[in-house]
Amino acid sequence: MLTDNPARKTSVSPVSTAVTFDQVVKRYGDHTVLDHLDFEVRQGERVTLIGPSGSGKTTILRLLMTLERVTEGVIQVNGQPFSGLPEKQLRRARRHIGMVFQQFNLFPNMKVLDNITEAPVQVLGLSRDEAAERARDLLDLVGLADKADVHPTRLSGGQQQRVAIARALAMRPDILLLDEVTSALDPELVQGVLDVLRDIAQATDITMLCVTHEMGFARDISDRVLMFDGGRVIESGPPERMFSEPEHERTRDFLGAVL
Amino acid sequence: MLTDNPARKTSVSPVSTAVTFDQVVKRYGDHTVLDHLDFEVRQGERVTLIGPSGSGKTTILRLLMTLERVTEGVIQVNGQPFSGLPEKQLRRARRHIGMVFQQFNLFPNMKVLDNITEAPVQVLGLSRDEAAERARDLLDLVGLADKADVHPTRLSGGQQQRVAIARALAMRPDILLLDEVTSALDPELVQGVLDVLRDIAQATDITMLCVTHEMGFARDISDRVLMFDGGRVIESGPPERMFSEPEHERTRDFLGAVL
Amino acid sequence: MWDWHTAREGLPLILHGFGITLLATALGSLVAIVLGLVIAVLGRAPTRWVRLPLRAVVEFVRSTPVMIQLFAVWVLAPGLDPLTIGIVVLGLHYAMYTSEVYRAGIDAVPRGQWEAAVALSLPPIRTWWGVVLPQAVRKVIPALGNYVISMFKETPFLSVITVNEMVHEANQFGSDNFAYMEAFTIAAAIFLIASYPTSMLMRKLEKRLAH
Amino acid sequence: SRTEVGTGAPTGDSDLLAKLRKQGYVRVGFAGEAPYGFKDGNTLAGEAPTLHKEIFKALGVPELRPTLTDFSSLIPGLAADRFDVVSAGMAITPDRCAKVIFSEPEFVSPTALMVRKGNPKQLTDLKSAAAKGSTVGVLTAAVEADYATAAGVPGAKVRALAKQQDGLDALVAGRIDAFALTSISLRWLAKTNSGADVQVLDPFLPVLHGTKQYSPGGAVFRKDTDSLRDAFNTQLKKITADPARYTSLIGRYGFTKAEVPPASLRTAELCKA
Amino acid sequence: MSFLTAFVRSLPSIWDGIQITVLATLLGALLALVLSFVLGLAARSRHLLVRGLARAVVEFFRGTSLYVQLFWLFFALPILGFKLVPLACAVLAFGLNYGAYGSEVVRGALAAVPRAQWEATVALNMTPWQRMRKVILPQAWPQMIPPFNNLLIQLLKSTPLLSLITVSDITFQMDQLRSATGDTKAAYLVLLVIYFVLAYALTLCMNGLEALGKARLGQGRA
Ligand SMILES: Nc1ncnc2c1ncn2[C@@H]1O[C@H](COP(=O)(O)OP(=O)(O)OP(=O)(O)O)[C@@H](O)[C@H]1O
Ligand SMILES: Nc1ncnc2c1ncn2[C@@H]1O[C@H](COP(=O)(O)OP(=O)(O)OP(=O)(O)O)[C@@H](O)[C@H]1O
Ligand SMILES: [Mg+2]
Ligand SMILES: [Mg+2]
Repeated sequence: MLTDNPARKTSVSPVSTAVTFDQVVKRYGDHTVLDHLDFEVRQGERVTLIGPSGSGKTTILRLLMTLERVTEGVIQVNGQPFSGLPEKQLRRARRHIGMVFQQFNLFPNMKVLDNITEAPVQVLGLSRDEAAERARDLLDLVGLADKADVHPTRLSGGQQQRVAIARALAMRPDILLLDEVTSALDPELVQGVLDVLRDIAQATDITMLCVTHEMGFARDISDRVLMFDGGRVIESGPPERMFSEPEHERTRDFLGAVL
Repeated sequence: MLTDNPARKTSVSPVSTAVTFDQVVKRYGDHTVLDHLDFEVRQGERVTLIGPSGSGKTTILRLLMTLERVTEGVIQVNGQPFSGLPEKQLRRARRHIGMVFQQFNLFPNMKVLDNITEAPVQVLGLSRDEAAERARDLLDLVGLADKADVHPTRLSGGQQQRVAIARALAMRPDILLLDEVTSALDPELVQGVLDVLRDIAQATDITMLCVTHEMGFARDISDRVLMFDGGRVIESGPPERMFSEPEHERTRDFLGAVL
Repeated sequence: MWDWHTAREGLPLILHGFGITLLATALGSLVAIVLGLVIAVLGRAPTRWVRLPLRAVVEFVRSTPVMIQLFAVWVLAPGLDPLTIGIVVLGLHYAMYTSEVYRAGIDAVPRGQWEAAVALSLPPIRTWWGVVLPQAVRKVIPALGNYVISMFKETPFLSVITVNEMVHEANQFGSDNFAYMEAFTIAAAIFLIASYPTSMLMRKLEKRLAH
Repeated sequence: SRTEVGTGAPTGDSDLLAKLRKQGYVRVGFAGEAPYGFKDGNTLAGEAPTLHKEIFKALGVPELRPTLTDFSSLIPGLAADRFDVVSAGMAITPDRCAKVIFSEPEFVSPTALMVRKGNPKQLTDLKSAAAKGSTVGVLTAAVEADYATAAGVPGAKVRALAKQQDGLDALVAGRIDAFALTSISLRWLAKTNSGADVQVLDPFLPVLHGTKQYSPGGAVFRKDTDSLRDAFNTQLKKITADPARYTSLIGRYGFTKAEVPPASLRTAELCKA
Repeated sequence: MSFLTAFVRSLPSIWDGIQITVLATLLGALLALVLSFVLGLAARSRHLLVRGLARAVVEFFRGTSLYVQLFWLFFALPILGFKLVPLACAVLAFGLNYGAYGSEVVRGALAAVPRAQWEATVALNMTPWQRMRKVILPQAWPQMIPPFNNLLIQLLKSTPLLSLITVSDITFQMDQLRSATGDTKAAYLVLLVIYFVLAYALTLCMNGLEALGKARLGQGRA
């Protein structure tokens, strides 16, 4: 499971930043979740966020997806400021980002194919046929070519999650956000989803931000691991180093409990 | 994590059976979930049920808890037939069994202490004071002595699950059913719950039937592991043997994916 | 006490009134079902300059008798045909109830669905029309049915504005022939016969949509 | 709540008057319609209650216990033994006679039309309204609907209204062109609405089944209480035979010598279909 | 007569009317509440007979209009030999009619309590009555309140039907005032305000109850 992918790693020469968090603060009421957070993700980089429950990992992804508003500070995406934009420009900016949710959040009122084609047709203005073709390719990629005309409620959790990944990819985002995409799945189904993600990581240059508890997966695909606690990054580095010789005691404790 | 508990294992001399499944069939419509299932659990024994998703593990526990009715066959508890009883006798028979659910199922309309005392007061007829005393002891045992007067919704998942265990134990059951009690929890919280269960296993002679995907835990506390597939037990044995040299190919595949 | 002959005589008249009752209910329901949805959606408007006045209107209209509302419009808008007024006012009044029903349905659409729509950059119209409403409306159809039935039975108020609906006809027939018992029993039976299939249908729907 | 089993069957005993004397009151139903029977502040007022009070006093029943109800509920309420007599100046018609019994006429009341001021449609009576295609308002379950139909007003042009005031409001709002009711009621209505742009036309006698309708009104009794009715009639006659006394009693409600029923007008005749 | 003088003069009757309206509303609502639970629970019974009976009662009283029911209770029942005082008729009719609607609310709210809660009570071996009283009802209760509120307001607004059966409610009293003065606008405006105040007071009470119930479930502000 720990096969590395040297081919991809050497081919990437990250020049520009995809995501910048600049002194970002996020508070709910008087509870500070993110406390002057700083970090960068380069284009094409694969970053995994780890940390104890409640440390704000999901919050980071939700801020990026503009599902929440920052309290202070600035988020930049592809060099453009991203926070505090009016709704219309936000919608344009958001197109670069795709997100896959822990609970899949497929639209139960649409068949699998329509789930995938909906946004390309409505947002990118693709024709139905074009969108369907693209969707079928993606379903092929995630191994569900035969499920195009099924309702999502008829699929297993693992299958639903793979459709959700295809749906996010259909928008051809530059940046893909993944929030514990396997933690709602039965243990046996986890592997299929991780395999799909690994394939995508290998086949494309997409920037990935993953929150996960699957340390094997983190080790496997990520260029860098960020450890969060108390609303800040307390440690970061390539997975090999982080998992073998964590510097902080908190990181050590955390990895001890999870690994 | 794999510290065994030789003390307990030798001290037990199981003589009589706690649970017997005799040719039990369970069908939903024309979908057969359990297919002439046979197995026994001795008093004081700790048995872990493993198997792929949908193989019927939960169904077995639900049949025992009389949340479902058997289609054919007989279940015996402590030598008494248990299936097909009228509600009143069923209630008497059910007293021997406690169950902890994957989703905790605490009562949101009661504080933690009341969650634990309610059934002893209502069902066993204990006085409120007696029940509260017993509940506080149990909260102590699960490490939540300070949460007695809190609403369950204010607790973390791991804390909720520990309250649920205390609630089940407050009824002093002979047999405790545990259905994937850690799979709804954050990875860091899993350990606390497993520790509590291990303590209970060591401190009491209670018969335990666990469904779990935590193979470490299965190995750790169980006397015997049953592997289910296709509605039947396809393999069973002590955890050491099952995990190191499974006989069936299906078991090998399954353990390969999960371990 | 009960005179079959009188009953037979009254039936055609009362049935004629029933036609009007049915028409008023059908069109009134349409108004209530559509307008209720609009109100519920506007109730989620981002600015409170829409939300608060809307809330006040809903609360006021819901809290005051439909009879007075009917009468007020009838007197203030003499150009309008009474049946039209009846349909619009009844529909409007019930839209306040149905908007609450829709609101509950919309609230019940999981947050994750909204967030998925945002993550896919779907425009608001599409989010409502393609994602949220199909799910919300499904859930509330049985509850809406209740209000259709209850509107059906509030059509007697239309007689205040000279619409000769069924109960009015029954009343008229009853007083003309002093056969109140027959007249009202017939009316009751017609109500029952008409609303029972509706409520059966609603149960069926409820079961079908529940899973 | 109180359930009296078995008392529902109307107490048709001839002892009703004796019973009323003994209990000292009689239950009267009224519809709150001025000037026939209505509440003025907290006292029962109007033509019928005033006459009835006088009559029942003479019969040895000092008190009227009023029950206010919808006009259309008066006869059903009487039948259901909710009261002993209806004091609403109810018009005596054959249809009603089939269900209840009436006293001799207490008054006659020719019909009139209320129209908008200036009488823009130049109406005089129901026939003219029919001829001009005017819309006529009547009260629900009142006799004027039949008069209008008989005069040739098509059913679609007859609008049933729940209350007198509804009629006036409908007229002002232009919903109807004329409001048909007894001249007495209309005069009273115009009086209470002194600011409204309406006028009451001269009364006329509508024709129904070929006969002129005086629209006499009287007290109403349950079918099998004839003896009470007869006793009532004896006292009523003493008043109607004395126009001075009649007008002194109810003149302030708009009842003049013209409303005193002619002695020739008998309920028994009026009830013949 | 000016509206204001007449209004002041008839204040006692108006006050009577308000009392009648409030009394009929509260008593009717009380009976409706009891019936809602009886019928709502019966509709979930395991016995076909109980279920069928509850269903029939609900369909009947939901299916016929309140107007007609009142008429029957008041005018037809005495002919059959049962005579109820008018207010009792009103309370009975309101109770039966709105109880039938309310039972659907109860049924729905009970069904909406997660099945898992019911299973937990079985695992703790509670009796059906204990399950219902201690666990299921307290959780279903907050859900029932908004629809109950709708029904309560509808009930309040049905009270004008009382004038049909000789009970003089507030609408009837204001109608008298309207006839006496000919001032429809003023009379109906006052009436609108009275109904709004009454209905809004009910709404505030129900909101309070809902908040209370939710706080007990650990939702909302504790
Ligand atoms: N809408 C909200 N209102 C108030 N507090 C919130 C809200 N959303 C999140 N929080 C709080 O913010 C903190 C961070 O939450 P977040 O979901 O980002 O954590 P996480 O690192 O993703 O944890 P987990 O591993 O459990 O998913 C938590 O303490 C949470 O309680
Ligand atoms: N109420 C029901 N109606 C129909 N089928 C059911 C019902 N409950 C369970 N099943 C089916 O019975 C089979 C066994 O379910 P069960 O929950 O016992 O599996 P499991 O072994 O516990 O799986 P998991 O590991 O996913 O919890 C599944 O195929 C499931 O779809
Ligand atoms: Mg998270
Ligand atoms: Mg299971």
